[in-house]
Amino acid sequence: MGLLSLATFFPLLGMVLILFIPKKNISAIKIVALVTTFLSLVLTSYMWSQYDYSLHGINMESQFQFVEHFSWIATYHIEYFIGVDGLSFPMVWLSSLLSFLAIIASWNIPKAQKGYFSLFLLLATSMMGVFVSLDFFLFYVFWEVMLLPMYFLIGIWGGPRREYAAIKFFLYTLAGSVLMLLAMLAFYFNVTDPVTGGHTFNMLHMFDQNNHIGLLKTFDGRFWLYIALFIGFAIKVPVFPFHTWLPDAHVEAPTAISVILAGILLKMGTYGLIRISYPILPDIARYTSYALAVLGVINILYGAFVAMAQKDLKKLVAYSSVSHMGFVMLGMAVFTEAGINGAVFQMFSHGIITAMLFLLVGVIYDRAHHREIDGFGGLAVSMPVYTGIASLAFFAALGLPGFTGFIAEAMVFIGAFPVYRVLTIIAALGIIITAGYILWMVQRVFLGKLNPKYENIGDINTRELSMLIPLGILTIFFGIYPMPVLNMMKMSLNYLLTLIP
Amino acid sequence: MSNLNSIQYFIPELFLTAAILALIIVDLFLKRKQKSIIAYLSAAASLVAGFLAYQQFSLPATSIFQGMLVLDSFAIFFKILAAFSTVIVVFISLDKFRETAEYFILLLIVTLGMFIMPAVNDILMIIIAMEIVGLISYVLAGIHKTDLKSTEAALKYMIYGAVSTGIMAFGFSLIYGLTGHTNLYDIQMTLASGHVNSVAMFIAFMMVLAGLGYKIAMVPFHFWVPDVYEGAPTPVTAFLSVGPKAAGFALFIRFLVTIVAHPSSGAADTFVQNVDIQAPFLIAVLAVLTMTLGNFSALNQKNIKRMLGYSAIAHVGYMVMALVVFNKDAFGAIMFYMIVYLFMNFGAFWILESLSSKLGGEDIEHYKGLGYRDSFTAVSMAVFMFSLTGLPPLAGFIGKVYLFAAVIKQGWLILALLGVLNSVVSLFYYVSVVKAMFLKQDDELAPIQTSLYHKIMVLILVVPTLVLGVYWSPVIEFTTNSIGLFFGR
Amino acid sequence: MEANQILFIAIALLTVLSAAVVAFSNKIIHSAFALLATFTGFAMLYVYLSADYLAVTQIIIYVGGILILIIFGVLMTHKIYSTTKKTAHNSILVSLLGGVLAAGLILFIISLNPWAANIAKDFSPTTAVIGKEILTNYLLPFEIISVLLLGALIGAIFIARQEDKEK
Amino acid sequence: MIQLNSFLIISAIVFSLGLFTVIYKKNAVGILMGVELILNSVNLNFIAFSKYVDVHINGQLVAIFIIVLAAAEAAIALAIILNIYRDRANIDVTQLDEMKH
Amino acid sequence: MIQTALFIWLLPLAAFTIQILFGKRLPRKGDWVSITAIGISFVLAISLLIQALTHYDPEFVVTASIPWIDLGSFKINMGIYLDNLAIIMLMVVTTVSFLVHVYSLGYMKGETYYNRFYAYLSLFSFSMLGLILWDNLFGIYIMWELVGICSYLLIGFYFEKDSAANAGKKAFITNRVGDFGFLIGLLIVFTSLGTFNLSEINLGVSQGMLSGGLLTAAGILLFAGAIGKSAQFPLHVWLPDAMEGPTPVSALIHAATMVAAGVYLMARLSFMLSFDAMLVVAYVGGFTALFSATIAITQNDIKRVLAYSTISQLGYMIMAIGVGAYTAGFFHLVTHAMFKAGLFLASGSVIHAVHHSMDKIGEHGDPNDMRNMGGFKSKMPITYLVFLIFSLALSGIPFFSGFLSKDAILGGSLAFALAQHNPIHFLLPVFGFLAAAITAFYMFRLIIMTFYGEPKKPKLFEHIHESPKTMTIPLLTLAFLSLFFVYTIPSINPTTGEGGWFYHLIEKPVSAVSTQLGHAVYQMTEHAEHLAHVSGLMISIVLALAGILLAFAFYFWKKIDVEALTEKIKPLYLLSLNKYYIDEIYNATVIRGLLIWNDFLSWFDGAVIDGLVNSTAWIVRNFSVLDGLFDTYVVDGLVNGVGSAVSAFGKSLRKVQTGQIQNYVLGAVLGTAIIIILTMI
Repeated sequence: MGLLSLATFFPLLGMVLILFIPKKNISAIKIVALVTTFLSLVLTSYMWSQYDYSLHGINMESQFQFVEHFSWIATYHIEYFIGVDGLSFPMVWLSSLLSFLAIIASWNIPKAQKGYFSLFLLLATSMMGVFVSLDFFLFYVFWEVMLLPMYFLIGIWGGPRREYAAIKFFLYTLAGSVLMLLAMLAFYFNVTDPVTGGHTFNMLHMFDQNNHIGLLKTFDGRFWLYIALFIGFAIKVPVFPFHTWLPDAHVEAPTAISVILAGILLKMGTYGLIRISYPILPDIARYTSYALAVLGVINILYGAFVAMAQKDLKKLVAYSSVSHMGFVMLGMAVFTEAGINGAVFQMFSHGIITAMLFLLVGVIYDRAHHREIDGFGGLAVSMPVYTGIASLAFFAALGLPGFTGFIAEAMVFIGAFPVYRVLTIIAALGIIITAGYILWMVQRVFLGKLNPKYENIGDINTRELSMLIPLGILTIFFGIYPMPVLNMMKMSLNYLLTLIP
Repeated sequence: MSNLNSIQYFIPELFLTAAILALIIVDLFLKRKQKSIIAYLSAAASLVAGFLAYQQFSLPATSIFQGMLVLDSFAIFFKILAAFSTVIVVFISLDKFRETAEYFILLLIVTLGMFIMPAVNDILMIIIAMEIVGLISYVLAGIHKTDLKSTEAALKYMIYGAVSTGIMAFGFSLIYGLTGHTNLYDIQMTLASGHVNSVAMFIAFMMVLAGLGYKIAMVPFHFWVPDVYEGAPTPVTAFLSVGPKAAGFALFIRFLVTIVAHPSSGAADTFVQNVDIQAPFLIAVLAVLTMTLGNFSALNQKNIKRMLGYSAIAHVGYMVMALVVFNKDAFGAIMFYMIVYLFMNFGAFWILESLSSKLGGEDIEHYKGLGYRDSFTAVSMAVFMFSLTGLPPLAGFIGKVYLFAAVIKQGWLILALLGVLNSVVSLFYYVSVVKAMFLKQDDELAPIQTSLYHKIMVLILVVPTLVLGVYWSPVIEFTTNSIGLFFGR
Repeated sequence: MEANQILFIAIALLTVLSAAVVAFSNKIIHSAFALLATFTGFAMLYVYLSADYLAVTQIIIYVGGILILIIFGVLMTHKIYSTTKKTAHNSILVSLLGGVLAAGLILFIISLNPWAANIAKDFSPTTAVIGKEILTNYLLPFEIISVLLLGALIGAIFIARQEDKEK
Repeated sequence: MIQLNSFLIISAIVFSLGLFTVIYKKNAVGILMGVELILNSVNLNFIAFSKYVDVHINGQLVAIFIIVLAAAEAAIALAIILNIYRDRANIDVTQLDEMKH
Repeated sequence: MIQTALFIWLLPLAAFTIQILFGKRLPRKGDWVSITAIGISFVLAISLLIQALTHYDPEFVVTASIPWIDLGSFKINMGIYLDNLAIIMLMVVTTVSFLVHVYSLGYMKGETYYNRFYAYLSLFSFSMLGLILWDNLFGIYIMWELVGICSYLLIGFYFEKDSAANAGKKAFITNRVGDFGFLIGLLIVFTSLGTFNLSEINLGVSQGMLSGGLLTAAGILLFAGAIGKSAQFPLHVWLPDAMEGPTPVSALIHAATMVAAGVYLMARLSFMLSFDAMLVVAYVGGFTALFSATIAITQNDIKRVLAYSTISQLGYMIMAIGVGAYTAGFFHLVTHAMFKAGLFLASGSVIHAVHHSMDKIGEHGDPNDMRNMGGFKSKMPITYLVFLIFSLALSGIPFFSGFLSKDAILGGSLAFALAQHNPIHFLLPVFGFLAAAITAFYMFRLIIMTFYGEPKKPKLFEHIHESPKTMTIPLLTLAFLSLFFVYTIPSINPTTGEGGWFYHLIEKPVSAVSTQLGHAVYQMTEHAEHLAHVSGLMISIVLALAGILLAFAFYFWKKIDVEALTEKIKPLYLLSLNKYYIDEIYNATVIRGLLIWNDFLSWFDGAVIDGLVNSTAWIVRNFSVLDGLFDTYVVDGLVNGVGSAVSAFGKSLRKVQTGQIQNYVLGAVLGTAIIIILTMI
């Protein structure tokens, strides 16, 4: 078993271990969860240190790193084929990091800890799996496996409307992913393996236009398959009309799960589009790019506007995710180096920032037991450290220079402007509105007269700091010097652009 | 092949018949307390029969008993499946029918019917085989003589079955009239020669479909399903939803690929229709109707058994969907799905059966908070539910993948689309059970103690559901081989 | 018109009309007796079809067996005095809808006259042939149906049996 | 010479009447009679075809078996009906609605 | 030199880092860290200036850069661009910043978040210096945003006050509106030229790779950033509110440095402004100068008067850039930085005194309100003295620095107007001169109300004391820097700075805009400048003196009854007092509209979008009912509906129920029949 498999399946191992620990032994359960996710993080970090920046990945197996390639179901040409490149590795690393932090964030889960942690570890494995899979079938399996633990994690440990939120999340994403299933099967039957001549689930073979036959030779076939895939991914992103599961799921989910949802799950949609839709159907990607850009702009503005109207802090953050994912969509719709790198960097950066935001909301919720923005006020007096970190995170979300979000957004703008001028200008309005809702929220929560109810509210504690500070450092570090990540991405993404007509 | 020579190919059935007779005799000597011996013996008998059938797997395909039956691996596959489902049903029923020896004997007779059904090669044999399964099933459905629901189910089943069989028989008589043969191959030859009126053939085909459709619970012949499934004792329902249905599918497939279509050349993957009727499109429409109706009707059910009844219709829809393409992939997919469906469906029914007395009923309501009362069972139930929905990494998903793959391969994308959308709908009701078990915590209810027997049974059913979702190569190879010989005759 | 044909028409009328009585009669016992006429009519039609053995079997099994069974059924499920009582029916028009549709479709097929061949065979006694066939070509159905009968026997007895007191 | 169609028409009519009966009668035994009519019409078809269409007499043999099946079916059906009657003192199928929707 | 510049730039960052992490635990809450850092920067800046003076080369430029983002074809290099402009700007910023740091020692003493204050100051210094030094627009934009956030943090320093929190937010968001334009401008530049580097942009523009309407658009959009940051009309609304921040902050950020960043930016970019863009710049600046001056007349809050005055003066500078009086504009930036910072600090001194006095007598009032003051001259002599010097400088009275620069601008605008063939452009000098007069008037109104006359509240007056040395020394330093000869050395001509070192070091850059018009603007203005100089000089002195006299007439000698006059022109008065209701208009339109729009969208999201999806779910869910209805009404309905036509209607209604086996049979039969019939058709 290679490093990558180890990193991916470590959490699953932890889950199996936990299943054998008696229900009462909560601390042992937690420690197993912590250790396995930590080991996974250590492994991915080690892999980063070993990462070869000169390989571009995307559509050549030799260009991927940490590849493991075995036959799984030989009769159906399903393979256990994993590997990383510049597109996936940042996400892999991010998911291992956030899994670890989320375990810390879930330390005080009130009930059914055994179930919680085992489901969480399953979730962690499936997330990593999605990002490392290079076999479409494997990808799909991981993609769907994610739904089950997510459903329970929201549904059992969530807020008051958890059942509704959980089933909504489940149904939406399932509806999307079954379309993907169809598209996947259609690809399978319309792609030949150049070596064996049979059909294949190997993504890399699908990327090679020479291997396409039948349906994939026709424009209509390609177009509708692209749409099916797109809807599958779009629901996850979530793209504008499909986004309504997100606020509900985020608001009802426990803190750690919101972190994972916003930090990793949303990225899977755009990741899938770039990883799968673009290389398989580059012409259609180009053909529909304007629509994607328009949707991106709608996401940006719509998310921001609706965020401004929210009264619930977590909902505000949730809608801000809608808005921020719009930048990813805009960036990837333009096929310029700056645009697509910006988009993927925004995925990475939003993963860090939004994780911070949800953790912060969680911190305050743990203390005040509500999230009404207007119910707070003047918290800067009673919780100075918390306020400091929160301002950092919120400024990062607002796209302030010095933080990763700024670089990503700027790159998206720079990339998009030459292609879609008017759209970019409209999208840039988003920066004003974002500043508006974030500052307004900051003012209502932290500034002004201290609400006497919260005079003696405790400031942030060490455990909470320990999960926020690494993220804060990351967002500042990569905000000042993004090249370690960008170097990785640019090889792959610039290469990807050459595949798009 | 002459009758005498055929006997060597008929050993499993002969064994079963002998076992039935032996059990009837043994039953006479048993005291009431000892009646459960019959159960074990019947399980053993069907197990042995299944094993004997498996022994025949490598035999070349032959037609036996003067063309009344054929012996090919396709038939053997379904025989094994039938034997296996009987074994499981015996264990599911063990508690409830401990003292009712007749039940197990009847079960074995149905098993015999199910052994014959996939192998038939003559109109008469079709009718007889279906009647064996049918008639005895009526009795099984009504075996709770004092239960109003059970007897009502039996009567409804009986009336519906009798009429359907009657219509089917009439359809067969027309086919006989159209071709002058009762042997399926002869019919095929005549049809393929192309002198048969397609309109008349189509109407006859539809009449036959009434009987076959009733057996597999396809719209619009599904009406009996919810009532009978709800009314019949749970083990019987479980049995009806798997065993006879699988045999029905085998029969349906054989009917389609001999009477409606024939292999285009030798052992080819593709089939040419014998008569110019719009069978694929018709089947597609019926499949969509079947799954949609099944799913949508299941949505608001409060009784899990009835819900599973409706959902069984939906699953038939998925399987019928694959039939539109008339090829190896489709039949392989259906066979694979049958295996998967056997595990997950029996699993769900077993939990339903073994917990109904402890929980006080079979409504979703009763399952509230089960996850906190008996987490092992609840998790297993969740696994079955999700597998039935078709989520990876569970067996149901793989099953569906094959079904959808079969139709997508031939370009029936819209059909597949409707299929997958249906499985999204199905999530809603399957998950409602899960929701009740896990999302509704009720601290007042005490934990449930379940027997070791219960746990082992669950384990036996849940492990394949999980494992087949991750590694299914041997099974798919088995099914593919089974088809290979079917066409290689 | 030959006498043969006239007789045939008479038999056909008997069969159809008695079947109609079975269907439309308000009293279940009338239906039962009309059924007797129908069965007999069928037996006579079989004679016209040179199926002598079948005609006899029809009389013996249907009239002698099944019909008796049905009449038993009628009697056992109705108190004696109420056998003549009118039985309730479903809506006749709707029921007719089903019947007429079926009739229409089948008559449509018949009107197409698509049958394989038209080789009216001469009469020859069939009993020996049937006997031979049953023990050769039809041996398997013959054996299988015996199992079926056995099963039906067990089942019917099990269902119809009065439950033991202790249960 | 009597035509094949004459038999077929009789059979068709009886079949339809049988179907009608099944739907029309509320009495379970009445429904059973309808089923018998259907089976008889099937038999007539088989036998007619066996005379006019088939070189063998396969139709007649099928008919024999169908008669046997009909007998078995009648036996079981009556057993079930009897059982229902015992439970409810009534064999009106329209009143069997313990389960619906 | 690059290294020196880097040190100047990065020292405050180091101070900030130390302060924010450990500030609380350091002795004296770490104020010395920040002061030391900025002090060293200040000294280094002096050394740079000395080097510049010794070189005495107007063309002096050094640059150095390193790659920052490199994506193949998309590259951004970050580096330092050091020329005379930057060196002088560094000097200004470090000077004011250092003095404000020192001043705050006294002013901010005892504040709860003392360390945080210094941390923010350091961060601000860092960002501002970066803005000056960076060699590319992207870097400037980054720092632009950072100074914005510092401004936000410092305005909202007293965050417990709602007004302060509001003001901070308002400042940031208003600035963001300008930044939006800035960003688009940046994008246009980058799209056309593929670079953010200033010299490369210059090269690109002169090669005509960016020209015509797009160039104008780029110029105007970049100017939009300046409009926001330099508080030009219509985005000026944030600056007066920004006075909620501590007074040293107002002096540093909202008078001397950050607000001047817009001017600095325009100066930096003047090479790429097309003629149309310059016209826009000039008019916005000119209008703002007059417009806000008229508001300043009626304000009673001492800091607000200064704030509007700042806006007005910034308008001047912007106008100067617009009319091509580049050097004059930048000159005014420098002089204005000194005396306006001085004015704020001096007013801070007054406020400080009033505040303490109020504390003593236990009164809770607005320490900024001039109506409570009067006669402070005797109590606070130093403050009074410096205040007077600053005011004279601001009013443009000879022998003070303001005169030199303001006069140059007025002359420049006049020259511009003279050079143009369109008489309408005389509006610009008219704006300028009127504003100059009004400036003198309101400044002396302020002085009179504060320092002359009888104390309005004697009790309060009793406790007024001169401020501590940490505050007065910076004031005196700034006062010194407001004297004319500081800028004219080696010449000592009090009427013009043209002979001085400043004019020598700063030369108008050659426009890179290649159109005929672009060059023409410069040349003609240059030519007209001499012509306009003398007349401009005379008019401005006269007007300034007139303004001062009028102020004395109104408020000191009371020759004219202010109240009566006010009554007479009430509408005008109110208009001015309420700042032309601009805030109210924004509130009523933009903000309210936005909030309503948001609420609408939020509702839309919940009700329509979600509803749409949910309603499909509803339909799906109810399809089962539909399915039931199908059973009930279609299947059974066929059964009973037809039947009811014949038999009794009521009876059949009861039959409307499923669970009827015969309906099932019929359903199957009908189903089959329908399929057959449909297929055959």
